[in-house]
Amino acid sequence: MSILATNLPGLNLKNPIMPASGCCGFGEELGQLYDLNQLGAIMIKAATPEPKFGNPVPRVAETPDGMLNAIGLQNPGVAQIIKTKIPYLQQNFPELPIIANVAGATEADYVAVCQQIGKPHLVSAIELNISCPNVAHGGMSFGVDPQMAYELTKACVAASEVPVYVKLSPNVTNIVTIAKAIEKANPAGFTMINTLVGMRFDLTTRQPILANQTGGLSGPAILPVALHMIHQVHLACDLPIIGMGGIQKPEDILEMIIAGADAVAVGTANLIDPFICNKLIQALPATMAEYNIESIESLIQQRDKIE
Amino acid sequence: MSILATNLPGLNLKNPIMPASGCCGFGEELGQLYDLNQLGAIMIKAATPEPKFGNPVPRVAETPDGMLNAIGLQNPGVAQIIKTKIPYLQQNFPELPIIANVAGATEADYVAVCQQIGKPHLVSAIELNISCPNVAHGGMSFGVDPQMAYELTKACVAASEVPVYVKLSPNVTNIVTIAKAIEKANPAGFTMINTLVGMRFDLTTRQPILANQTGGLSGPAILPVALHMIHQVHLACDLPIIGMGGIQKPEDILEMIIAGADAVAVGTANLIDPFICNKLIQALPATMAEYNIESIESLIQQRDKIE
Amino acid sequence: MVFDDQLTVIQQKEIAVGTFEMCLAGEMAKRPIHPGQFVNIQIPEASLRRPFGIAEVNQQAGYIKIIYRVVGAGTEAMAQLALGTKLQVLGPLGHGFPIDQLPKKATVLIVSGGTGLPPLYELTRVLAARGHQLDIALGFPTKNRVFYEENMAQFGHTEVITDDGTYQNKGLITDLLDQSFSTKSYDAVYACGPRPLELAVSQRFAQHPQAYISAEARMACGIGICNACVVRTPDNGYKKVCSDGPVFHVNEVIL
Amino acid sequence: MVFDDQLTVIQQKEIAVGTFEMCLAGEMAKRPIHPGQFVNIQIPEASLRRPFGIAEVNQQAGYIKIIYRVVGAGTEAMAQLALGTKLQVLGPLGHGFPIDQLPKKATVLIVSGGTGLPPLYELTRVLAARGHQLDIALGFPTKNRVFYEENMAQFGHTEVITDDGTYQNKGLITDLLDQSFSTKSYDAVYACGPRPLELAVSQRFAQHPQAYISAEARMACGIGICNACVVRTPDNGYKKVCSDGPVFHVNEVIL
Ligand SMILES: Cc1cc2nc3c(=O)[nH]c(=O)nc-3n(C[C@H](O)[C@H](O)[C@H](O)COP(=O)(O)OP(=O)(O)OC[C@H]3O[C@@H](n4cnc5c(N)ncnc54)[C@H](O)[C@@H]3O)c2cc1C
Ligand SMILES: Cc1cc2nc3c(=O)[nH]c(=O)nc-3n(C[C@H](O)[C@H](O)[C@H](O)COP(=O)(O)OP(=O)(O)OC[C@H]3O[C@@H](n4cnc5c(N)ncnc54)[C@H](O)[C@@H]3O)c2cc1C
Ligand SMILES: Cc1cc2nc3c(=O)[nH]c(=O)nc-3n(C[C@H](O)[C@H](O)[C@H](O)COP(=O)(O)O)c2cc1C
Ligand SMILES: Cc1cc2nc3c(=O)[nH]c(=O)nc-3n(C[C@H](O)[C@H](O)[C@H](O)COP(=O)(O)O)c2cc1C
Ligand code: FES
Ligand code: FES
Repeated sequence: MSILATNLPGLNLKNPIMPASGCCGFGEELGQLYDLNQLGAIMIKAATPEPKFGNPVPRVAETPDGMLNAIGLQNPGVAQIIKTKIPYLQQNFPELPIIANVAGATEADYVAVCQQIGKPHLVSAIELNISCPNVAHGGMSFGVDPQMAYELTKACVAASEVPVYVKLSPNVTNIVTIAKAIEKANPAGFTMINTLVGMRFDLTTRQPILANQTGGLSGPAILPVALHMIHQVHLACDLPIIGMGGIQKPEDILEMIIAGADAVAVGTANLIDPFICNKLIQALPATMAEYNIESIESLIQQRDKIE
Repeated sequence: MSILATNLPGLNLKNPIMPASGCCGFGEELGQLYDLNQLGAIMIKAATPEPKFGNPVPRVAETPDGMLNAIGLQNPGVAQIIKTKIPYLQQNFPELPIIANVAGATEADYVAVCQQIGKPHLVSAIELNISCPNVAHGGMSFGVDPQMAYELTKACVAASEVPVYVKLSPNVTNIVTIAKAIEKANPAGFTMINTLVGMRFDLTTRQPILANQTGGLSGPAILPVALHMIHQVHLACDLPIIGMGGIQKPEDILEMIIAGADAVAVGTANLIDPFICNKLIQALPATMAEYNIESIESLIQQRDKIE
Repeated sequence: MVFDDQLTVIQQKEIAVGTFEMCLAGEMAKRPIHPGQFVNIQIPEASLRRPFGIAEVNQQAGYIKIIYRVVGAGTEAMAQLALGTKLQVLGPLGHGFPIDQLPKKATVLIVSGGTGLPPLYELTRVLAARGHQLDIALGFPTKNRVFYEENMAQFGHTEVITDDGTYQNKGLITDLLDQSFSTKSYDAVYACGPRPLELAVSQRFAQHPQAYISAEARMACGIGICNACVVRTPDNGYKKVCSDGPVFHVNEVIL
Repeated sequence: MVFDDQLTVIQQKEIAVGTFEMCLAGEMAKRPIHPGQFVNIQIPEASLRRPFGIAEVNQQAGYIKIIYRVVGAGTEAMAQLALGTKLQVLGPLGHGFPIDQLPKKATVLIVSGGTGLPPLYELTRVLAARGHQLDIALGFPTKNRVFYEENMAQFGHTEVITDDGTYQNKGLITDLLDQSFSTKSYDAVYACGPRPLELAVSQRFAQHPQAYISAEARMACGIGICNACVVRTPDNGYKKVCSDGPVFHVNEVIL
């Protein structure tokens, strides 16, 4: 057993590290840079029922130790993803577990995508993106209302043949209320956090920098918020968590696992250093040794025993 | 008329810059470093009915481009503040408008403090801190519930003889809902944002770094979140806003005014450079010139005309 | 292939008001680089990288050159970097200017506006070395912003226009094209500059089979994974400036 | 008065495994500095400043010295700083060790543990210059972490103990005090080191009117405005380590 291995429903991962949705496309570009078989898994870009162009540009802005994005779920549509994107990954990186990020404007959208892509021969798991702040309809509106989140999750769990993870929004007064509501719909786990809503203005034009006005804040800036929310949900719910939000160093990964995560995803850091996931996987064992951590699994067990 | 002047209820400020509550004590230390008469105003540390020791240490932790604090409203109590702290400021800095930050565990606490300190011969305005994330009772619990926030504000407005500003918490699903509820209680304006809740863990002990476990995230990291929320409240409500959250450069001040603020407060930056407010006041005119901004008032007027 | 090389700042020079030339030594100089490709540079204190056209590749001396104008916090920080500073530089990125299809001794028009010049300088060097005949139109806002006129002039007939007429001709780059470059017919046209320039060139050469512009866009990754930098295509599709471009045929994208 | 001086790194030297001596040149060296005061240093990349005791003031050569151990991200970054780097240094901060009240030729005991040594070195220099008689007890974890033994020894009778006995005596600092420094009675005791050491010294000299420790606390501002660094006092009040301390009489605060 590898000291890096970690197990979640549907995801027996050789290490806890995966690129986060929207920060690795469909693996085609990163696949040119390093062997994606090395990754714990990959969370591909959001899939919607139809192709989606997304928001007008500018879509990104810089912030202190972070960035705003308002991509708007641009993707070629679930059919195309199934037809070309997933086969590319399966053929080139047969050992790589794929997690499909599912989005939509209505419950029917989500269910339709889950029905099509939520098949064991296609993906290992589904990540329900009910927390995207950058679309006018759907997205985050599902993720901030306990009842809607519960119903959507229930419908998607029923529609999918693979484990369903629900991606939580940090833009809520009480994330535990939402998580507990969702837990009743029997998903496999949570992924968290999606981006915080933020904004920047251009001093010359005196207008928002992003064409969409607002965007999602990601990167190191949000790490302490992510750690807090992961910890809260970990204490309140029994489901495993794939943690994300601001990871850039091996230490961040261990800190997030201590907070309550069972695996982690790396988002923004890929946009700054496309080799980052590979580097983190290489560097993690030495950092674990520094802090007397024998294995990821032992760290998780010891954490759970204390509480 | 100075190009830096800005006017809010009870606050005719010679410039828009003031140190934020909790980041300047009661002015005694900063008053040794520069002439506080130069400041737009000062927001003194929270006042509670009785002296308060606050939380155990460690009370601060570092985060990427930010910090967590869990001071826990340590203060000598309202009576002592009225007896020694305010007289110190009034005697040494007669031109300095004082804004008293008011906190408590119950509505009665808030009202009692407002009755005592909310007098024109003592302070220019009150800032109701219904958004402190670092106390077990009161604080943020008032600021995340529209009805409680409304009632508390109403009681405090009635109890005070000076304008009352309400300090909003960013830890909510919809800040507009809260702001609109509070607006009905006729406060003079809003101050925003208080800190986001966050957490850090020590890899060696595998425990939270802060003795209080969670803390409030402040500093540049939260700037885009502050800008967004200020913009939302500015568009939805008619009250003036004292903006804060992550300011460290003159550009940040102008950006926050463009977003919707009528004056700004500087928090964490004082802890890193105690001369910062003074420096910002000196530097602001040149930065304004760079962006063809004639005066703070014209920037505010032009902003409000566009919308 | 894309590499993330650690390069060393070995030269920093202000070549016009607010415009700097920076030479970066290291492995990148030995990579196969096509004119028009760019690099994405990690700058201390900035959270996102900054994209810059590769202005010159000097394989022998082992450096690449970029030319940048100070316009914001990132470029301001760059201008402060001491010699010897090490920077992470991702590249070479994107597709460059198509040039292999040119006939022998082709006549080529280069149209540059302001800091659109850097990638065109490398292009010009390479085209000249291949024996093509170059006409070069350079636009700048004003006299003290003019740079690289002589560098370009060594490779072909070069004329300059400034918006305010403080140096050589006065007017827009389109005026210069009307004036001095409208009689010849060119085998290819390559342009880079601010959006108005690129729009004008796109309209003027809309029918030209070999007219190319290098587009600009706010980027994050620079390698095609984030979809920050998309432009619309006439068929209602889209292209990513970073990985499908930055060079496009003038009809390929809607600027 | 507190100043925020820009100082230049003019020396960096590893004086024991992971322990560095750094000299910082500039105005601060000419400020009136009392032994036991500290500075709060802004380190590139770190958002909060880092506090360090002033280990030596060299007014003539125009530098102050700090001695620091690499324990985390901030001190790691410090150890990488090149000579010539400019740092914002806030100081002098806090109150130093009370020494003006000492009788002539006082006998003084100095108790140091690990990186508690730096402020005690400056204290020792000043006390010796004033003609006081010093006994010095130095504790370190292990041999390769020992530093400044000779520097201290020039000013008084100095003994070292290591936790593992790899250098000189073996045991805790209290063992060393029992062994070598328990017969004399001292006019004053000054201690700085990890919490266990300071606790032990506080208990041992609880009745001593002139026994002082320099406390450590997580700080933000370093000047008394944020209340990050409080310690409880026996009367249920509190003191701020940064502005009321860092030096306290052993009975003044509850460690
Ligand atoms: C493919 C490509 C090649 C380029 N080549 C050159 C070159 O050779 N020389 C040169 O001077 N400039 C070039 N630019 C523009 C250059 O990238 C920007 O001027 C620079 O990023 C501004 O950074 P800043 O921090 O100073 O500005 P800020 O405004 O502080 O930057 C904030 C953010 O906006 C982005 N941004 C700001 N302006 C631009 C812009 N015009 N284009 C794209 N992103 C922008 C920054 O990258 C950053 O993410 C190129 C841009 C692209 C896309
Ligand atoms: C008044 C005073 C004087 C000091 N003098 C010295 C000295 O002369 N030599 C020396 O080596 N060390 C000294 N220290 C301790 C030194 O400040 C810390 O070792 C240093 O801040 C660690 O920074 P880091 O980024 O490497 O550690 P990190 O753990 O990465 O720092 C994270 C945060 O915790 C704080 N922190 C971590 N450890 C400590 C600590 N032990 N004490 C206070 N804050 C801490 C940091 O300041 C920072 O805010 C002193 C501390 C104080 C309060
Ligand atoms: C450019 C960009 C695009 C993103 N697209 C998606 C997406 O399509 N679906 C999704 O669930 N999350 C998306 N996210 C959110 C990330 O997956 C992640 O939750 C968030 O960025 C926090 O992690 P980080 O700080 O490591 O980036 C996107 C983030 C960025 C920066
Ligand atoms: C150490 C510290 C103490 C604070 N204490 C208070 C307080 O007593 N009352 C209050 O309303 N806000 C308090 N705040 C919040 C600040 O006033 C401010 O709203 C917040 O820090 C965001 O601004 P900044 O990013 O500029 O720091 C405190 C913040 C810090 C960092
Ligand atoms: S910048 Fe990321 S896709 Fe082009
Ligand atoms: S560190 Fe701020 S009060 Fe002591």
